[in-house]
Amino acid sequence: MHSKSKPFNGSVRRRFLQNLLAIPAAVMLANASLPAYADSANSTGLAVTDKTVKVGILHSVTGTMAISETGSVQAEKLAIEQINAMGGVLGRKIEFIQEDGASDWPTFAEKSKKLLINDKVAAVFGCWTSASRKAVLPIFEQYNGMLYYPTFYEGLEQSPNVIYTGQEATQQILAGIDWVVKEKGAKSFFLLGSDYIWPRTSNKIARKHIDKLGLKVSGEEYYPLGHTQFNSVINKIKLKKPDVIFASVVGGSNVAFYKQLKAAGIDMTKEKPLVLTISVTEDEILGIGGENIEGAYASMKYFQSLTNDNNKNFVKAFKERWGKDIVIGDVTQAAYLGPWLWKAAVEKAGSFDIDKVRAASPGIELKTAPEGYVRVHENHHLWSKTRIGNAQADGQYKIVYETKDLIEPDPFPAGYK
Amino acid sequence: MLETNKSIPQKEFVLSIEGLTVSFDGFKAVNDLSLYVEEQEIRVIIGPNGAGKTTVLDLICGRTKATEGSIKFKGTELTRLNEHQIVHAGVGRKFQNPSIYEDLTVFENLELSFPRGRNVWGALTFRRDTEVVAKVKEIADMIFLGDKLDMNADLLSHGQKQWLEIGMLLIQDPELLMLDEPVAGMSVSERKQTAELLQRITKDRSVLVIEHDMQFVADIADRVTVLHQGQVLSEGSMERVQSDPKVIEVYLGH
Amino acid sequence: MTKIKDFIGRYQLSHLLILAVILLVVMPLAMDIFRLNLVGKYLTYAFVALGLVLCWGYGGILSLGQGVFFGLGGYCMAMFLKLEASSPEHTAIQSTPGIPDFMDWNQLTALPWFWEPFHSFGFTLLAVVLVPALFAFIIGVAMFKRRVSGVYFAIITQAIAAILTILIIGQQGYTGGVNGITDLRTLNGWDIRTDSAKYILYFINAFLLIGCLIAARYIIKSKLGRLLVAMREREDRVRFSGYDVSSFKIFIYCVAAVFSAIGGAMFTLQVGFMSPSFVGIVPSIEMVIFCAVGGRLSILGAVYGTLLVNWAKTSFSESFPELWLFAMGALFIGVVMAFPNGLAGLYQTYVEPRLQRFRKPAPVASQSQVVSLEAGKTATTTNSADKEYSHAGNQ
Amino acid sequence: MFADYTMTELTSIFAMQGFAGLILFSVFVLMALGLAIIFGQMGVINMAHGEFMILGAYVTYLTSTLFAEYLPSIYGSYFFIAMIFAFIVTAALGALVEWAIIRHLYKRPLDTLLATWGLSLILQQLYRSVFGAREVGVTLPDWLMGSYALNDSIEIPINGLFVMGLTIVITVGVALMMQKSRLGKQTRAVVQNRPMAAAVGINTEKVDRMTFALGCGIAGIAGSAFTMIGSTGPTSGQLYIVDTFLVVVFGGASSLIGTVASAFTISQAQSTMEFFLSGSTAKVLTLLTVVGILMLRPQGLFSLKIRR
Repeated sequence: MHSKSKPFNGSVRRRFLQNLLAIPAAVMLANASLPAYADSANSTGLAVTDKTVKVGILHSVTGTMAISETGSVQAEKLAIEQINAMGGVLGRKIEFIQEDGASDWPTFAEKSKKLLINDKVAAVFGCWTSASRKAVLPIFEQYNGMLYYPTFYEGLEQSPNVIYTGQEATQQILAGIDWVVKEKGAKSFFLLGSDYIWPRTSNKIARKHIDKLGLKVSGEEYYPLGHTQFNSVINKIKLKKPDVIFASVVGGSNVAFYKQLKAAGIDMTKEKPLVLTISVTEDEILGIGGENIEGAYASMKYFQSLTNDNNKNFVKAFKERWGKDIVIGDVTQAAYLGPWLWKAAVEKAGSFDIDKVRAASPGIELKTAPEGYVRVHENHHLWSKTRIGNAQADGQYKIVYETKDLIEPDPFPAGYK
Repeated sequence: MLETNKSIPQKEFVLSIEGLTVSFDGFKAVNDLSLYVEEQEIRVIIGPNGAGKTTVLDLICGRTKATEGSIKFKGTELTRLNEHQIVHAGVGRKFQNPSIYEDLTVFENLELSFPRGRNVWGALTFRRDTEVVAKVKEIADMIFLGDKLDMNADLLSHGQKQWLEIGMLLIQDPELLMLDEPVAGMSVSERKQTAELLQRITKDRSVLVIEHDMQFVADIADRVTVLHQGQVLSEGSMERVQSDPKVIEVYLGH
Repeated sequence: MTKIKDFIGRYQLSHLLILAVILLVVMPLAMDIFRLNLVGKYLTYAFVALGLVLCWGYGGILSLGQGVFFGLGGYCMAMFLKLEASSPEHTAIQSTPGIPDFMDWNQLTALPWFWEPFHSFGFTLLAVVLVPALFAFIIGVAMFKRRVSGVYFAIITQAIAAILTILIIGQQGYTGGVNGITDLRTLNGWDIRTDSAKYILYFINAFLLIGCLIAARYIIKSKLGRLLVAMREREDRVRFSGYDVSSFKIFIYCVAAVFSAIGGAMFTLQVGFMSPSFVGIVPSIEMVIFCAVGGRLSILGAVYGTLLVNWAKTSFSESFPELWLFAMGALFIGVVMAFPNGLAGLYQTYVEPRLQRFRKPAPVASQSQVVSLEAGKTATTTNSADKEYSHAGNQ
Repeated sequence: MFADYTMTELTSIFAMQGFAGLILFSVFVLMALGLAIIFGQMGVINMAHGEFMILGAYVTYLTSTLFAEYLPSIYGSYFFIAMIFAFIVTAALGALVEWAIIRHLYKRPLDTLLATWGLSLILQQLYRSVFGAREVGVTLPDWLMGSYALNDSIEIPINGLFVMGLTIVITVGVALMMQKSRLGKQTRAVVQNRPMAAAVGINTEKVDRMTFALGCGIAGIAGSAFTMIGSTGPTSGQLYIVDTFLVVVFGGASSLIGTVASAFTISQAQSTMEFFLSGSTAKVLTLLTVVGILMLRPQGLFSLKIRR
């Protein structure tokens, strides 16, 4: 059924028809013909043979989210290829089955069910938006799957069936705000975001922290997803004269916002006001244009310009695999961690069994992570450093600050429990 | 004009239009028009193109809302009612171009016009009982379509479509029947049949007709009203109107 | 029984029976629970497509906002299930136990008033039907009494869908925001996530769909159905035959809304969550496409069309994940251009004449009626097209 | 809420806010103009309008890359050439689409909606296959991205001025064309009475094709201009479609003046409300108002009251 992993030959059309006709039958056959292994490496009937292990990749390659999720797919494929080149996991080569979530949450749920029930994959690397994760979460919990979720997100969640390889909101936000307060003397903040759960939760965390520091929030605004006209809010910002614009605008709105901000005469390099974003990675700058966001600061755990050896190798491999002009953002790197963290957990457990992998996960370290070093916390999030990058005209961030220690993930910060 | 009004016997008017005006973006299509129709009268409205004939019918049946003036039908003010309420009050209207349901059969066309089950619930629970069938057959015979009940209406000839539409009005038994050019596009024999039909069906109702065919007008009209530029130019019997110098001027000058 | 036979002529009954057998016997036997659950999900869209056959195919009212009603029905059901899943024991770790988790995240400390009634299952079932019906009624009265129609109505419903989406996403403390209402588990203590529950829900769904089909059939066969056809042709004539045209449009629009809402509620039950992505414009247009593929004048076509498109979508996206949009786009264009009457039209043109030869001649009365109705169908499209065209020219 | 600010500050804010409203107005007019021609004159509901706009944006992107590579010396002026290219390419695609799809559907306007929706899916995937799923960054000449400081506190974005100027030029151009040119007269003739137009020797098929192509071409120019203020990605076109249709319908479909007036009303309402309320609320209220007014005046702001 998954002929796409093989190259097409001349009879694509016939093959396709056969595929279509074969679906119901193949489903039943697939169930029946699964290898009935019951050794210790696979005691629960996952799609593991002596030579291979199947995993799923579940992202949107069509629809509005394809813009963001493409990088994650590329990173996960690269990691899988590298692991296979090193001999695979427990001696098995990884085969991946890619499904398209089509930027539609029910489709994510449907495809995750397919991956878990029909394909019996040993792990799934996927999802990007919180909504897609929320849609698949009950399915992963019900059918006991393992999801490696790459995006920085709002927290307020901790599932035994998910490893969160991106940062939760407090990791990302608190360090960033502390830094602008300490280094730039910021006293007032304007919070601006797209209208959905991540910016709203992030801004709540930010507001609480700003209040705690005794500083002022001079405005908080949300615009619908996909909004393209920001002149009014830019005028409001000009009126309120905040020291910092704390921006969590996402998607196509990002491009509109920064272009219009620049056109309105706000030169971000003058830092009056200073723009601190938690949503613009190098991927987004590609669409915005480096010259339009030059001078803004971003607070996240990874930038492509990191100079450690791990990252140099990673960037080199990534460009060799996907083209020299490609850029790598925070989420792409986090997605790259997924297969590696899974491999480490499987090898520690000595088994592909989900329960054993889960039990083995906390404490797993990755010393080869491009971002430096990460460790899995008891709560399934990663200990990681947070960095502040200053956007350059060439579309890269110059790293101006890095937290000294790894920051502990705290998905349920006080007041949100 | 005064003279005409005086000549009207003191009978009760079925329809009395007073001071009726409608303007489309400043253009007064009907201007301060007054018109009275008696019971069982066949009144024909004639006039050159653009005189406002069709607009008057539109105003009576509620298709166009009047800017000013009143239209009273048996004491009911029509300008405040919706189209279907006007129909319920007893006014029927035939359009210039035959307006029938071409997808449906002749039977169904007539059945849909049968005045029962006119609200949502009624339409859902409507049954084709013997009363309906009998009435449909009766009307169909009257409009010369008794043998075409199962034919799809789009297969009828132009004249037959005109009859069908008249039949759809008759089945509702309106007290005022308004016909916009009922014989347009008909053959000579069809015209004759139509004239007979009209004579027959007007026994117990009033009829308001717009027509261009003067011979036909002469055949059927009790009285004739001539409209010009949205106003009544002349009114009276056919002979009288034909000899009115104002009318002659308008028609010749046109 | 005889009564049902009256309005479903024997001829149509056989088609409905075939569909019932496919849904209730063939599908459950041929598929594992995963695929069957998938079919169940698709069938919930068929409710919407069926509603569209009535209001678009017959009533001539193209709504590009049917997702609104699907969503409203789904949300009503989801609210009940979410409250059940948010019992104080399950939500003990929250700062306010007993309210849904997303409310807690948004620092709500009490259940909003409009959530309270959804503790009752009876109220929920009523709300699933009545809330969308009321909403449709309000839109219908506002639009049809003012004689908004055609393209204008389509665009306005689109705007309404956009408004509701923004509202739901923006009021996340009350609605769950963009994530929707997720993680639904039990219905009156019955775990809806188990395989057996999915089987039962599938059958409930299929029975409800067949029920809606019968209801739709009844409406079409009644005088109201003929009036709808007549209205599409000659709205003025219907009006001047003494009918309040707007009340019929409002009625059929409400029926379509209720069908959609039932589909939405069944979706929530079978899939386990509801999200604002259904309320938006894209799914609403997709559902119009399902209806068009099936044949906009065929209620059974709506079901087959929905199944076909979704099955194609799933297959395409599994076989060629990055190319399925090409195929879908081509399908839409192809159906509209080459088969404006959809699958039903194809069936009537090519399959039926052949079947007819093997069929015993049916009783004369019912057959003539069928024939005339079908002739009517084809005529309907061409004639109404002419009329719409002249309309467009006048605008 | 204004107590904290001085009069000068307030004055300049209101000036800038007024200007923001004007920019939004220009954006709406540019979006809607092409659609107003296609929908208003031909009755075709082109759901792929947004995708035509994005095609214009992609053409601009390609042109900028070409100039950066081969003609860096005159890079500053590439934008004008890009707009011309954008017009030509989208108009050509428009003519092709008209020939392949639209002309078969003139008698079924609601069906054009479905077919063009299919077309929009195909175009989106085409962009994704050719340009990749990520957004592309269109580099703009420096002179377009600055702002002009009127005084200390009032700054006017130059790209805003540019969009406004472009809007005026195109609107006037289209109006003149519809009133004076042969194509314009023929288009109006065909709209009013197709058989008669054909009878007097107008090639109605050609007129249809040219009109559709013109509408698409204007969408292309709009898309090209929008690279200054918005994103260019495979699905960016969908961001515009609801607003665009509302502007056209609200204006009363057939009249260009109506389109301009409705763009003005909606943009001013939205930008004023955005300033006093939050962005999402403003959007909801604007849409609600438009829907409400459309209920009262189903034929839009500008439509003649005529005998039906």
